Amino acid sequence: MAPITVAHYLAVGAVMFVAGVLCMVTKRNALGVLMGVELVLNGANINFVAFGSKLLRAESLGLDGQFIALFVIVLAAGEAAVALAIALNFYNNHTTIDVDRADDLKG
Amino acid sequence: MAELINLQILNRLLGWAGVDLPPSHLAGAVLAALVHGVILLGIVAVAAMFFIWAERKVAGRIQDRLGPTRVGGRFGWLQALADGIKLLSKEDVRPREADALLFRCAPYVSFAASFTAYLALPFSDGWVAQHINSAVFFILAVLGLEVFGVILAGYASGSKWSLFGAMRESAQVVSYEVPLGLCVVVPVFICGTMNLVTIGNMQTGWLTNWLVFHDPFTFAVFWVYFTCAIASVNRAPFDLAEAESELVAGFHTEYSGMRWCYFFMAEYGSMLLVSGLATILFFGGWHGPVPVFDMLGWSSMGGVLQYVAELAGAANFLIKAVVGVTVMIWVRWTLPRLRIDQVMTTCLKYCTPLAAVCFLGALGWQTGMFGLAAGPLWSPNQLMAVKQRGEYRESWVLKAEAAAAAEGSAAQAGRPAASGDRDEPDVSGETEPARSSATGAVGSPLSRKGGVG
Amino acid sequence: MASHLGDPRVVEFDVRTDEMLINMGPQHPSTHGVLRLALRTDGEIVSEATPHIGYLHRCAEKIGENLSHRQYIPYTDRMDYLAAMNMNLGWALVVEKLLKHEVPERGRHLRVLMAELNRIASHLVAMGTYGLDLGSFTPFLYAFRERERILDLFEEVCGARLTYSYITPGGATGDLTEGWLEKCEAFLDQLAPVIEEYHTLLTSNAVFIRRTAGIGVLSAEMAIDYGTSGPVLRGSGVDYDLRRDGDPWYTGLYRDYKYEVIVQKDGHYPKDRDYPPVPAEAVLGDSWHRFYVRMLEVVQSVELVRQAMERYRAAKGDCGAPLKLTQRLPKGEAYLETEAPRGQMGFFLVADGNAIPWRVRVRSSSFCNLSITHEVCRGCLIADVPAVIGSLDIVMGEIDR
Amino acid sequence: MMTLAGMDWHAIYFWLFALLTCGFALAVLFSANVVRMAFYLVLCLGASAGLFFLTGAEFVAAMQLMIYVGGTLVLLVFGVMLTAHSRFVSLRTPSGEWILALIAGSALLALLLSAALKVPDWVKANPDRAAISAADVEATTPIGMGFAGVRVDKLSQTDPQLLGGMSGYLLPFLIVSIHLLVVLIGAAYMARAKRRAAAVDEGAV
Repeated sequence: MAPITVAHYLAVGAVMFVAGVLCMVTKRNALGVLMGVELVLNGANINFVAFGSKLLRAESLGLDGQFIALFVIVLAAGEAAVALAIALNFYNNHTTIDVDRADDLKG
Repeated sequence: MAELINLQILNRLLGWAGVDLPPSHLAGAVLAALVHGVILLGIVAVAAMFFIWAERKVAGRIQDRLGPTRVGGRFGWLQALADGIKLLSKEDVRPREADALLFRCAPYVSFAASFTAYLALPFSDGWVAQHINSAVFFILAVLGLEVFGVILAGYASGSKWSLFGAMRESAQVVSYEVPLGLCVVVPVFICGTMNLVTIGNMQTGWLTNWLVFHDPFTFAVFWVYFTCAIASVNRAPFDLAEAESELVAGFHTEYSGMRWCYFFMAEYGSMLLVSGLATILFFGGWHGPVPVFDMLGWSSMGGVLQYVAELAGAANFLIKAVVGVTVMIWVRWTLPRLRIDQVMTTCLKYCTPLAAVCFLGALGWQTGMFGLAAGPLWSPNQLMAVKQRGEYRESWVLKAEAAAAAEGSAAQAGRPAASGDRDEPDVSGETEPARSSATGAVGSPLSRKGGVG
Repeated sequence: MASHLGDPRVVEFDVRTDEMLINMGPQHPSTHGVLRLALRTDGEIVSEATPHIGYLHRCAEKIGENLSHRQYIPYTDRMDYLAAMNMNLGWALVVEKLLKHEVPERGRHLRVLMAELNRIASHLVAMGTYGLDLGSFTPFLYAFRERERILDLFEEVCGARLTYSYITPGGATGDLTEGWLEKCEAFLDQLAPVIEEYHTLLTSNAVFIRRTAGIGVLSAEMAIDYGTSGPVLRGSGVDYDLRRDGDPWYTGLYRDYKYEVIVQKDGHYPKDRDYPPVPAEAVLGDSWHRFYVRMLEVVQSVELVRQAMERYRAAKGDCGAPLKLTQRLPKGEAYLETEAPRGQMGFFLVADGNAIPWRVRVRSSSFCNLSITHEVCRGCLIADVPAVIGSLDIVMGEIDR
Repeated sequence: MMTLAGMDWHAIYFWLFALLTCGFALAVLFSANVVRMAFYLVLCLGASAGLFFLTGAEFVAAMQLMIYVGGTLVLLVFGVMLTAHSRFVSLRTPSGEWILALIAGSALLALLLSAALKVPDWVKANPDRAAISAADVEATTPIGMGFAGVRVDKLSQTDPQLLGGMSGYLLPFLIVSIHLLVVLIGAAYMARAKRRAAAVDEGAV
């Protein structure tokens, strides 16, 4: 088996990222879109952590990778709370969470 | 410290049995891993069975009756096994309204989470399946995943009562993680590590070394921890998710047979887990009230005697954890259930502020009330110095320590960490004081004990 | 104030949730039998609770019109099966009232003895199941432990443990057995300290108080308007007890007994000094007060039983023989309400001159007590619904008849 | 974990967790039922926490499980429950959109993968990985110190110029804390019960 390199992790991150982007694009459920955002953030996180790993690269990013990943996780929590609030308010006003129905401002 | 299953010992045993393996043969490692896994699974399963029996016996005694008396002899030892067989033979019912996949998966999610957390729980000095540097948070994190099984079960059952159970559970567990996390941070920063083996080993010695006696705040925070732990494993009086008098059976209303049993295995597994965590964080872990084996010198002797000492430590640990579980059982059969809003009030208005105050108080105790006193305030604890528990320290601490010892800069070790900002130009040039100030802040007992020198 | 969360008509939440219709019962653990409550909830907050009854309807009243007055006794047993003696007594008294038949003095004290003993048993079950409704299992078994001893006593005099058919029109099916009074005395001596334990476990328990105080508040006016009775009425502060205020035919039973009606006057219950004080959170008429009234009534009944035993010993003669099955009832009608453990239990009897009544109607206490559900449950949480229903202490056998 | 008994355990575990992560990420994408999506997302993020463990970022992994899976996703599922109009709600996406999205997505994936594999430094395995002991990658305490403003992991940096730039993360940490506080207050404001002005005088029963 080939040794695992940073590129392997980046590939996993890329798959997650793309799955997340497609999720955001295709889902009509606001919460589905939100889940897509989480996937994207996590895909990016995998990259950060992989670049920061001493095990994978001799001259790694060091702990900064982990720091950034932690900030992403914490901010994602806040982001989810806010997004959920938006989704719930949207639900209150439209009694649906279909984002395609959010077209009130369309001329 | 030693491993529960030493690879070399295992190979020697295999050699006696006529199987010849080179020391680093894959089969040996796999075998050792298997033995570990089976032992751990056995502990969880046997613990669940034992606690089901104990729950019935204790409840019986509390309620002025006998509890099980017939299955398996005088004390009904095998009652739990009989229950298990009965549950195995029951029909696995699934409501038509249910989401089949999630309904089937949910019990496994719960049980897997509860079981996975045992990976990081040491049972004795070094007897842990996986050394994890941040074991404390790993356990809390994985324990928090158990809620997912409950939520999925509640939602997938297709019953309104189950849904209510799931809603309550999610609200409750998310809230109680906050004070629980605050509570475990107190022993963590007193010890300066999140490694449970190190935290346990630091409390070597008499029972005055247990962290619960470290100062009044740690004593108080233990009770907050215990309350929150009961809430986070969903035991009465916080068993809102299954409140049988309100929600029929809450999230597991629609479950039967083995799937139902998995929820209970998970519940009893997590009970033992949080009690075990409390044991390590507050009650000396595997160190008894009297350090018999340390006096005899067995615990550092190596060979069979050390193994015996560690075995006794494991027994010690399990006894303390079982006492914790027994208290939970006792509480369950004594108190009425709180209402959901009262559960949240308890968390947000009492537990969280209390935990925060205790955190600040313990911090103040360590820093001499934020600099008012000369050093850390008096504590009965004589925690083992950093040097002796070096095996589990990060290597940079050891290096820093060695360097500091060499330069004899112990005088600066007690300097508060906040002032050691790396951006200050006058500090950036000199590395040593900054290092020692860092170690002083991390391993605060180090500085109190007269430090590194 | 319906609850601390206020009325749903007044409170509005930003997060709009769908209204949910939930059936609580008839197979729900804490609806005390086969009651079905249709709850309309907004999240956990109940906006409407409608009781649906009739699952235990057995045509008990119609059956009474096809049986002789004495044959009807076993059917009264099955109305309030937790207080069968009181049911027997109610029916026996109304038949006797129509017949103008007085039981001998000894029989009168025997009836008080049995009725009050059964009241203790019934209130013990109410207490235990209330603990169960609030998630505390242990008091339930304690209560049943004491109740067992009362059932043992009943078994000794009549052979049955639940449906006694003991008190009959004309007297009772038999006199007390040898040594029964001593056993009863021993039981009462043992009960008194145990009640202290119950107060520790429930009445003064902080969690219990938080679950019951201020929940399901029933004002005195509303209690009277809805025709509630018994501990539910007295828990709202209305000083009304049929043993004192009822029909003379019934109050005559208690004419020389000393007791105080358990109701809060000037912020105090009679003899509440010996028991936990009323907590600050409790509002008159809430679940806590209903529970407390019941607990104090147990003590009151213990005293009444002691008095009854004393008078029974002193009284001469027999305790009255049951009327003959074929004893014709005079043409006319009679209505009599008695103070059963759950409130006023009325029997209405119309006779056309035969031994078989022409019309039998029953006025059930639990039925009226249950009717306040939709008023007091509005705006409370789902968890409060069992807490309120439990404090009403309903028996479905009596409601559905 | 790394080289136990000559096996490349890292590779084995990597492939295990990588397959789980990718598989469940795609399951999230292709599932129509929002609760199942949440369930797959939990498994996906849990498996990626496994990947974090493999890279030696234990603290990040624990936090991933604790905050992300245990907190954020529970919140998400809570939102799903609150907004599920009918049970097991699913909103279908038109297949035209699907095709378009898939084409664009595979183009993006190809771009990202080629970028990841092009850099020679990234496809080269660390030659002295065997020499790195577990104690060297354990970083919980340095992370804690880093948040407090002290970069103990960069002490080996001898160049004072560079060392001056190795500031801690105290300021971002504080900003994030305040940010979370604001979010908390906002959430409390959202969920708070409001009284209708008109109905107040009626009073409750």
